[in-house]
Amino acid sequence: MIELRGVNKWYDKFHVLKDINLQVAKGERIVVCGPSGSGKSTMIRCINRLEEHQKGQIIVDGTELTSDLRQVETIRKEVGMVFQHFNLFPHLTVLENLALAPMWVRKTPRKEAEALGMQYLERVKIPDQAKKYPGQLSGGQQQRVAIARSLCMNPRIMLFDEPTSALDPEMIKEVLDVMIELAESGMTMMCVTHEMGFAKTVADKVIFMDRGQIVESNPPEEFFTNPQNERTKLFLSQILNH
Amino acid sequence: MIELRGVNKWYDKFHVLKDINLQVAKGERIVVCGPSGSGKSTMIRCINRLEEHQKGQIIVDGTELTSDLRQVETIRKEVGMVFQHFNLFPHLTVLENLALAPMWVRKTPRKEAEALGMQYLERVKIPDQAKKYPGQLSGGQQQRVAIARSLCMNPRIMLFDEPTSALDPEMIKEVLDVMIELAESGMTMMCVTHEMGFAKTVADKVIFMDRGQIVESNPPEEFFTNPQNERTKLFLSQILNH
Amino acid sequence: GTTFDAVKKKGFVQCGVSTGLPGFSATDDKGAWKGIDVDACRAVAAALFGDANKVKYTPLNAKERFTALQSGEVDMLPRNTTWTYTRDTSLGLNFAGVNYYDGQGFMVTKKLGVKSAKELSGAQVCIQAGTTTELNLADYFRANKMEYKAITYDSSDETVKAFESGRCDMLTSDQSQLYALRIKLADPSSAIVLPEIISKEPLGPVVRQGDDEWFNLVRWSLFAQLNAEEAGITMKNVDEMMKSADPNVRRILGVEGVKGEFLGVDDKWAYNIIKQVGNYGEMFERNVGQGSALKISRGQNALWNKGGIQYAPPIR
Amino acid sequence: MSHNFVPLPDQPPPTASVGAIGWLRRNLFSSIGNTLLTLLSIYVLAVSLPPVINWAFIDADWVGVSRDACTSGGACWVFVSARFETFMYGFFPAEETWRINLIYGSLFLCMAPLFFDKFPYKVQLGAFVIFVFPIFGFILMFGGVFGLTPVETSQWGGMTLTLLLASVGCVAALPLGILLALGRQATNMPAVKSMCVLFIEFWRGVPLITVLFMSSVMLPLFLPEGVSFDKLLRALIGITLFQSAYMAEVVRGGLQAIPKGQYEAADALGLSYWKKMGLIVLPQAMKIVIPGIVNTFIALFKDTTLVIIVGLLEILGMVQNALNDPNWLGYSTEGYVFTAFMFWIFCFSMSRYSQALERKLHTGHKR
Amino acid sequence: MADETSERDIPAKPRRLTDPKFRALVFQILASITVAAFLFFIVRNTLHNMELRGISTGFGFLDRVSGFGILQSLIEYDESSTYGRTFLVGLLNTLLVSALGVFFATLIGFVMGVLRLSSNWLINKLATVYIETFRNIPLLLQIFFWYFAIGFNLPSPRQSITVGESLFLNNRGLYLPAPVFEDGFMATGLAIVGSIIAVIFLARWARKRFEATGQLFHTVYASLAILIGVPTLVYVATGMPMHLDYPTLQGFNFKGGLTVIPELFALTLALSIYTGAFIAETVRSGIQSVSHGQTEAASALGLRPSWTLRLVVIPQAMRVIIPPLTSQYLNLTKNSSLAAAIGYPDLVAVFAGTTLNQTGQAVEVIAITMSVYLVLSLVISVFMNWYNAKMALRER
Ligand SMILES: Nc1ncnc2c1ncn2[C@@H]1O[C@H](COP(=O)(O)OP(=O)(O)OP(=O)(O)O)[C@@H](O)[C@H]1O
Ligand SMILES: Nc1ncnc2c1ncn2[C@@H]1O[C@H](COP(=O)(O)OP(=O)(O)OP(=O)(O)O)[C@@H](O)[C@H]1O
Ligand SMILES: [Mg+2]
Ligand SMILES: [Mg+2]
Repeated sequence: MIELRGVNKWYDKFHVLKDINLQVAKGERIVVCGPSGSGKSTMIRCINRLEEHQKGQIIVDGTELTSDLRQVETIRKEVGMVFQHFNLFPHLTVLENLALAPMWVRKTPRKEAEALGMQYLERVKIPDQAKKYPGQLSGGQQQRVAIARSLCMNPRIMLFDEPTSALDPEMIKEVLDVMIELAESGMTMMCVTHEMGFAKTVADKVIFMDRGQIVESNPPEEFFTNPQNERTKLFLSQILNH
Repeated sequence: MIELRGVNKWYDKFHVLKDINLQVAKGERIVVCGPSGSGKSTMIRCINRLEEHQKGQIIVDGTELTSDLRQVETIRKEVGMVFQHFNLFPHLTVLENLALAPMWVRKTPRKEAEALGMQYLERVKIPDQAKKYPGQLSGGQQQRVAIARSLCMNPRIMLFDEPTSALDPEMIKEVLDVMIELAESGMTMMCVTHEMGFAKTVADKVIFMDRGQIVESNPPEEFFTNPQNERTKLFLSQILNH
Repeated sequence: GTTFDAVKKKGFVQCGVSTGLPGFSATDDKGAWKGIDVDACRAVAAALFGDANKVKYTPLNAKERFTALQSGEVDMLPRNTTWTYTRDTSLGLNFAGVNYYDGQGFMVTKKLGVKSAKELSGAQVCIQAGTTTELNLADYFRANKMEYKAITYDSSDETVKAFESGRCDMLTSDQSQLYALRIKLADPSSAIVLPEIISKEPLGPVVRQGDDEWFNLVRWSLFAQLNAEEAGITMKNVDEMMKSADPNVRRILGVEGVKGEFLGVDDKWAYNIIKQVGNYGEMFERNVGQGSALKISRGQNALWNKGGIQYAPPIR
Repeated sequence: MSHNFVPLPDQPPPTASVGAIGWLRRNLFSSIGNTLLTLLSIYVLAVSLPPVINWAFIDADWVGVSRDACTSGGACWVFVSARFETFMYGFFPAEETWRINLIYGSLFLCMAPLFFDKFPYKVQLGAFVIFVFPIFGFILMFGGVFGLTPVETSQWGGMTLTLLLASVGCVAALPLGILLALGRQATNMPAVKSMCVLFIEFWRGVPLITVLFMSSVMLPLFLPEGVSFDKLLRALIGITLFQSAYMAEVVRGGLQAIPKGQYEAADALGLSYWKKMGLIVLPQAMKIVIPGIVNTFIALFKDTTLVIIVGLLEILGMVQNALNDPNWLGYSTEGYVFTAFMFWIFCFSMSRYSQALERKLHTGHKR
Repeated sequence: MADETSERDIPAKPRRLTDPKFRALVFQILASITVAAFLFFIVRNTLHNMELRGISTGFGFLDRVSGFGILQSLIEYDESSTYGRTFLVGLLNTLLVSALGVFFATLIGFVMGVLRLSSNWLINKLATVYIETFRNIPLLLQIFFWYFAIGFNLPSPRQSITVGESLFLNNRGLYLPAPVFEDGFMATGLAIVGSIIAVIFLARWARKRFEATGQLFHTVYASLAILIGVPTLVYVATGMPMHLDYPTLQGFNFKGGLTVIPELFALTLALSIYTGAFIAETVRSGIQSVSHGQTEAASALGLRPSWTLRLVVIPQAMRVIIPPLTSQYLNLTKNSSLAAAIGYPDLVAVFAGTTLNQTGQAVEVIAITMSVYLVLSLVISVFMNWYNAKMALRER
């Protein structure tokens, strides 16, 4: 589904991604972790071209990402993304947030789009909040709406960029539950997170990044119990003791 | 060093401090706690006359606080204060922040003032940040600079108003360490805080305030293990369970 | 020509007038424009459309007037504009005639106690911007080796008000205007107009160069009024005069002889002017003469055969 | 052994610090310097206010129809009341002024709900007022259809014209300003960006009177021969271009206030540039910039007085025109005071409105 | 994966029309062409129209003799000067009134802005009334008001208000003695320059000394002493080589001396009061933007209120104040073009007014006038950007 081949990216002169190679098969669930500034967000944002890479190839669902607008469009329809800070549209109600993309991108009639929205709202367990504005919801609810909003476009791949790191501890669980349910339904997922419990439960592969490189990439059992790399060990010791 | 005799203060018609009586001896370390709005900040701010009291006497280091400007000046030279929100001067570098008061109030030559500043920066363990602007530091670092800034005036008394409550948990420790070190050096201190660990470690006396009154005032062992008052017990149970 | 056709097509004359100069062009309290300059435009409209009311007015201050005419913003500019060499030649304009012979004069307060402009050395003078007055004033004082300071305002309102407040010793302008401006004073009798006339100021309607057809129409609309006065045709008697046996009268009124088509208008063009606007004398008296608040005497503006210099070529 | 905490009863504060005396002490006589300042201001007020009040109210004449009614030596407000119609409606035919009143009335009815927080259709109504209402107003003003007598633009004037110039200028400048702001933000198109910057800086750099002068007398020079349009329209074009530059800067401020995450979320959902702007960014930005728009509107409203220079008679022009009336010579002070008062009322209330909006948008931003 | 090879064959080059870069390029070219065509269209029309109407073009008129007088000129000017010189006179007059306006508006604005925050209720309210009144009334009205208020309330020249027979105030303006320099005045001139330099050095020295020893030195008094004392001494020593030319009443008016014309006075007054009201608001919000905590921290350190203001509040407030302040200056400069309404001979009045009218060359004259204002605004905004870049707070 997703393939990165020798991807390189620079911010100005700063080399953020160095020769990234990665393959994600359909239905695979990848968790990406690593210290702050290691390029996790950048990598995941390259996949739906919120950032442009400068060297190498990124192929998503058979389409290579170039600056061709139509390809970018196709891919963005296929790939949903959830951000750290939810980024819900504050001037629209929850339901309008959900129905917006189906209506304007997929040209679904409003009625249908809203029905779809309700369906996903039920899936994230907050159908009763449909008429409220995002500002009136708690962080956890907002993030669940954000997930539902991505799902409304019926994506084949979901990307998550630290979906729980802006949340209070009590709310983290409700979001993770939704994500676990999603993972179990067979969605292809790539998730930047430091929630190691989540990684252990659902991930097929855990990737550890540092200084723009993939340092280690292993199934979770192996990753947690027997890290291959010194850097990984150090990181895990910090994170698990925290 | 500090003596409050029947101090009363009103905001308009609101009676904030009611007949406060308190004596702090040289080298004593007092921790003040109590529910929000109980008048802790107000009391401590009256001591260096950031607020005016309307009845009673406050005598600091032998000088009574009246509206005589010169007395206020004398006292402010003797009393350092650290605020919840650091209140560093954002347009000056860290070193300039430190050197400002010695230069202007104590007429220390710039060279000496800066040397003094460096000395205190070392004491709070961030000498390498001297040339940076406050905006470029983390919260914990900023609070340590704020403490160093007060110390530069060589005060005989230090007041702290919730110095750690605007900080992330990791940073609280670094600030408390500095304060503990300071307490151990024999400084007279009055500190509004809810860090009970700190109170247990360094306080000579813990004062509990409610509704503008001092409800209880005892050494920490007694205060924590055997509170005299129902109100104190209630408060402690809330705070320690947290 | 282009202007003539354009005016005919749009059905009205766009007339550039002064922003408010009693007797020449000013609005009454209904907002209707009145004055000699206004009537010049009405006469052209009467000749061209047979309806003197087919005029639209653009109030212009002195600064804007030529630009407005040049740019085509207005079709004709009867705005008490002095006919000078430069204006006629370098601005791309043509003067169609003289509807008022004027000369620049001075107005001073009675209190000052002067009798002649020659006593005015060192005076401060209020003046309106963008007029020949500004240049004449400079010439006059230079020629008489006198000093002065000119304070130049955008509009006549401010000029008068400054004069009234004592900002300047005197106000200079065309004499006709002095009378018009004087009645704007809170106490008109506190000021006198000095006898000196320091310049020739032939005022007349101006058009753009390059359209002789339009130029002719404007020029002959004025001449028709003058000829009518000479022949004794008035607003009142014009209908009777249609039956007059006098060949001159008959020619003027288009009953016989010359045809309106030479001007590109109806044969009754002059009749329409006289009927709706009146002859020159009537127009004069109504707007600035005895029938008005200004009470200016005909003077030079009398017909040539009555001691004045208003002289129009014959219609034949 | 433990006892219960019984809070002391609240006591009244010392008398000197509350009540009238406390207030005076705190607010007027808190220090020697303050006392001096207070006394000085009281003196200045005592000297300057009474004559003004005498002139404007006590000795003033209010009723009458002609200058004969003005005998008391104070202000002659009769002049204003006698000329009130022209000040408000210009030379609009008296029997047609109901049309202007109808516009004012219906506009008021349309705007009123916008001031209520609860009203649900604010956006739609706002759009109606901005896009549809002008057509209705234009038809009423201009006439010529539906059996309405046509009224030439040269007959428009007074307060009506002032309001018309300011509001049309503002409404027409809005879309242009948005485009310019978007253009100025378009970093990927340097040529477009620099053209927008040039355009904006040009109009912001020149005085409005030169713009008006250009639009009123020079515009025909720029157009093909024979093409010409209404003088009022030309002034409006000048004002609109001028205003759009200011509007663009206001809108740009709003665009910059939208967090980057909003753009990214829209991108990630696959919205195209125009959909992203139209559905996500602009609706949020416009809400933020309303106070800014009101402020530029106030500035424009005051600047409309400059159209006298090109011979359009808005309210100040109408007053000056009335001052030429031989029947009312010498009442210029009253005229100017009245004009100043009208402008003040409008500008002051609008600026208060925009401040209130600003506060509402920035709640929780206080120290 | 089976289809790996085929995937690799996908051409990396995007299709042109859907490549945003290509699109942007095309769009930019189109836009540029449209704008260029529009400009060409206008220029062609204008040239054609001007030729058709026999209007002369070019800037030759700048060398022709103007033939009219100007009320106030900072440089030599009379009726036989050229239009080019008229332009200069107008420009200088514009700059003069703008500079004066900027100075006084700043003064009024800062004072009023501070008073607006005063704890004295009455002062506070008076400042508010000032701000809210003058901000909300059109400037043109205010110019008229001041001009005629002065004109109608001051006495005529013969009844001038006088101070010591050398200073006269009347409805023609303020007349002051003008200094006339004689040969030996050079030395005094040098002394003035010298003492200014000395004061600058003194200030530097005082600063250095303060930093070295912590001793404050009262530069203000010392500077005043030097600035006044030294030139006076030199002046007396060289035998007072200057006399004053006193204005005297001759005929209707005063002659000689220096004159401040009422137009300049009224315009400066109106501009500074109007702009001052806006500046006061800017200053107020600037000061308020400095959080209360800052002043408290400074007091707690023992800094006196005056030092707190100088060392802590003002430096921070200025960052917020300067950008809107510069745009107020720009507005003031542009607004000075309303001068024509009351007869002050600024650029718009004498050049875009009288000159335009006498020569009829509207396009050239307006183009020159607009360029002048554009250059002024450019200078101001360059300064503003430089200042903003310099003052940006460093944060992480
Ligand atoms: N727009 C940008 N311009 C320049 N540098 C950037 C930009 N965005 C990110 N960077 C830099 O690129 C590096 C990688 O950033 P990235 O956001 O991918 O890290 P991350 O692994 O997601 O970190 P975190 O856990 O803090 O989110 C960082 O050093 C960051 O400073
Ligand atoms: N400037 C003021 N004007 C009016 N009331 C005030 C003012 N400052 C504080 N108060 C009131 O005085 C009471 C005591 O305030 P104070 O800040 O001393 O409480 P505190 O014990 O420090 O509480 P916290 O733990 O929340 O800081 C509160 O009820 C507060 O609302
Ligand atoms: Mg990240
Ligand atoms: Mg507190």
